[in-house]
Amino acid sequence: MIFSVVIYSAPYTSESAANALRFSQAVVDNGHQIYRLFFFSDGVHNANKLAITPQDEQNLQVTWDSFIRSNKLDSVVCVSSALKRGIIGADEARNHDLDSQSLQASSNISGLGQLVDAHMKSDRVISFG
Amino acid sequence: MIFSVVIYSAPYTSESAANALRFSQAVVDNGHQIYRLFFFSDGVHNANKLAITPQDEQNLQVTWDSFIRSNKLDSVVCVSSALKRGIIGADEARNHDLDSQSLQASSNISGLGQLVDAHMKSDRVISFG
Amino acid sequence: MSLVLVKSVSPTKKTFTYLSRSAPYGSNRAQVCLDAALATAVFEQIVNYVFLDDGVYQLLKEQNADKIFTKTIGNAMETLELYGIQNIFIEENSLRERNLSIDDLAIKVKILSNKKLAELIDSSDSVINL
Amino acid sequence: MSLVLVKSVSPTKKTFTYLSRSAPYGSNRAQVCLDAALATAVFEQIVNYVFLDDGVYQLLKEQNADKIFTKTIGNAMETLELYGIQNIFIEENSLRERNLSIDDLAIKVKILSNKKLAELIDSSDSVINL
Amino acid sequence: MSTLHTISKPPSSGLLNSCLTGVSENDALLFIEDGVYHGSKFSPDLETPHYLTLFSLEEDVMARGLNQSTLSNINIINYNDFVDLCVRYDKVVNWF
Amino acid sequence: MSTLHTISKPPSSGLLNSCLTGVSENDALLFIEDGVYHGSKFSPDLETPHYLTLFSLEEDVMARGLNQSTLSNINIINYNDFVDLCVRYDKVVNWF
Repeated sequence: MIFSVVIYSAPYTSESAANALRFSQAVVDNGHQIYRLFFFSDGVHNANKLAITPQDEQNLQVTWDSFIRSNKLDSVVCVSSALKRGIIGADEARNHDLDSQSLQASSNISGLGQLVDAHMKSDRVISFG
Repeated sequence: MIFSVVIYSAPYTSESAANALRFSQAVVDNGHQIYRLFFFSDGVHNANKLAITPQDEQNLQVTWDSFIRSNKLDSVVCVSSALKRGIIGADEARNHDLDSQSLQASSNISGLGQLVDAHMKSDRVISFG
Repeated sequence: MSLVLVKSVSPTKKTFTYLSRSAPYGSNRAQVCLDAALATAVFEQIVNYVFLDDGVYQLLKEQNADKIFTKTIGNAMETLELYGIQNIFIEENSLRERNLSIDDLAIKVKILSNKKLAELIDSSDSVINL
Repeated sequence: MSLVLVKSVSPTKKTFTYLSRSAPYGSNRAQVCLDAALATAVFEQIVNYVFLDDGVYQLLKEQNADKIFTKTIGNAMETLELYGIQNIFIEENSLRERNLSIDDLAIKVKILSNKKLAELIDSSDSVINL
Repeated sequence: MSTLHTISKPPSSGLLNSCLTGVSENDALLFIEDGVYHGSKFSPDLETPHYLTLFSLEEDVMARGLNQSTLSNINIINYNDFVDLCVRYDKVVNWF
Repeated sequence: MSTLHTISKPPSSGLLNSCLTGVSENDALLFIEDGVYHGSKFSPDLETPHYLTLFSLEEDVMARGLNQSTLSNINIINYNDFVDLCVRYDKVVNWF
C-alpha cells in the first residue's frame, strides 16, 4: 500500500516529529511504500542539516536524513514554510547572496501542490503535529 | 526599571514570538532598560539569520536583529536548545567542520545560567510562549 | 437547509474535507489550513471546509490584524469562494457554545449538525484536521 | 502537614517557584522546566517546585522512555533532590482529579492546597510557569 | 467507509470530545503521545460510543508508566500494528 | 506582594482555571493573544473573583474582531499600558 506522511512539528519540542519518523520506519519495515514525506509549518525544522546533538542523544534531523537516503524517499519541505524559517537550500542561498545554507540535501523545497498531489496519489496520508 | 524577556516560541507558528518583540519594543520606548533577551526551546529559531520572507510580510528574525543592534541589547540563545535545532554560530561551525552557520551575530550562545542570572538581576522577567 | 454531501465523481477527483479547529492569530493553524485548502482547490479537487471548535472564531466580523503584522483571516475567508470552494460549513454546537449567530459572521456558511459532520468525514477521501 | 513557605533570606538570594503543568514526553515543557530549576539550584537560589494540572503525570512510577529515545522524566525527578531542591509540591486538586494517590508517585512530594499555592506564588520573587 | 482516528493530546485538552463529534459506526480510535492517558485509571472515565474499538500505542504507554492493568478496555498495540490499522481502515484522521 | 498574570490561550484551553488556583487578592489578569476571547460575549461567562482587575490587549482584541461593546468588565489596554502594569505589579506570571 502507498503511504504519505505529513510532519507539522519541530523536532525535540513535540514528540510528534520523532513519532512520525518511527511510524514511517514501520511503514517501510512492513513492506509498504512511502510516496512522499511532506514537512509543513514548523515541521521544516526537521530538515535542518546543521543540528549538533550530545553523543548520548538522538539527532533527529540526521536520523531523518539517513532514513530518507537509505530508502530513496521523495522528501519535500514546503517552500513558504521553509524560507521564512531560515531553512535554505543551495539555490536560495545563491539567489539571495547568503553565505550559508541549512537544508539537508536529501529534501527538496517545493510548493503545497506536492501535499495535494501526495493526497491524490497515496492510499493513506498520515499527519503528525 | 530593569526588564528581561524570555522567548519560548518559534517565529510565525505562534503569535507569541512577535508579541514578545512588540512588548520588548514598548519596554524600551517607555524608557526602561532591557537587561537580557533569552531565547529558549523553540524560541532559538528567532535568531536564525537565514530567513527569507516575501516583501509584503514581516521578517521577524531580521526585526529582532535590528531591535537588538539598535538598542545594543544582550541577547542570548540557550546552548542546549540551539545546537540540536541547528542554530549554529561561527565557533560551533568551525569546531564541527560545518560549511554553514545560522546564528545571527547579534545573539550569543550561552547556558541556562544566563536565564537564572537574568531573573536575579532584573526587576521584572516576562516570558512569552 | 438541505445538505449535499459531495463524494468523488470521477476517478481523478478526490473529496478533501478540511476541519479548521483553531482560533486565528494565536497560532498559524488557521492560516495553514486555509493555504492547504486553496492549493487543493487549484488542483480542481472537491473541497469541503468546516469550521469547528475555536475555528469558528475565524469567521467573526470586523477582524483587523494590521497591528499584529499578520494577514487578516476574516478577509482571507472570502478567498475560499474565489477559489471555487462552495461547501463551507460551520459546526452547530461550536457556534452555539460561543453564543454566535449567523449575523456575527463575516461570510455566509452552512450550518452543519453533529451527525452531518460525521457523515461528511465518513464520505471523504482525505480529511485534513488543524 | 505543616508547610514552610520559604522566602528570600538574604539580598543575594531570590525565591524561584517553578510550576510544572505539562504531561511528560508529548512536549518538551516538563524537561525544559526541570532544566531551568536545576540551573537555578546551581546558582544557590531558593527553589520551590510545584506539579500542577497534567504536570502531576510526570510523577507516575515505572516510566520508561527508552523506546521513544528520550530521557525518562520519572527518573530525572530524583535529580531535584540531588540538586538540593527540597520544596517539591504537588497540587491537591490536580492529584485528586486524576485519581492519583501518593503511592502512585515515583518520589516523595508534599501536598499543596489551592490556597497554599496562591500564597507560594505571592511570596516568590520569580515564577516560571510551563 | 471506515476511519481510524488518532488522538495525541491528553484528556484535559478536550480533544477527544472534538473527535467524537466526527466518528461513525465503523471507526476506531488510536491514542498516541499524550493521548495515551485516555482510558487510564488516572483520567476521567471514557465516554465513547460502544461501537468504537480503542487502541493505545505501546511505546507511549510504557514511557508514561502506564500498562494494561491501568488501561482497561484499551488494546495496546505497537508501531507495526499501527501500520496494519492504517491499512485495515479506509482512511486515517489525525487529531492533534 | 501583587502579581500580574498574563493568559494567552482561549477559554477552551482551561488555562484560566489553572491560573485562578494561583491568584491572590492584589493580583490582576491580562488577557493576550488568543486569551482575549475571555470575557467576550462569544465565550462562557467569566467566573473570576471580584477582587481581580481584568485587562485585555488592544492589538489582540482588534485583530480578532472584538471591541469594548463585546467585552464587558474588561479594560482594554495597549502595549505601553502593558509595560506600565508590569511596573505597577510586583511581578509578572505568564500562563501559556
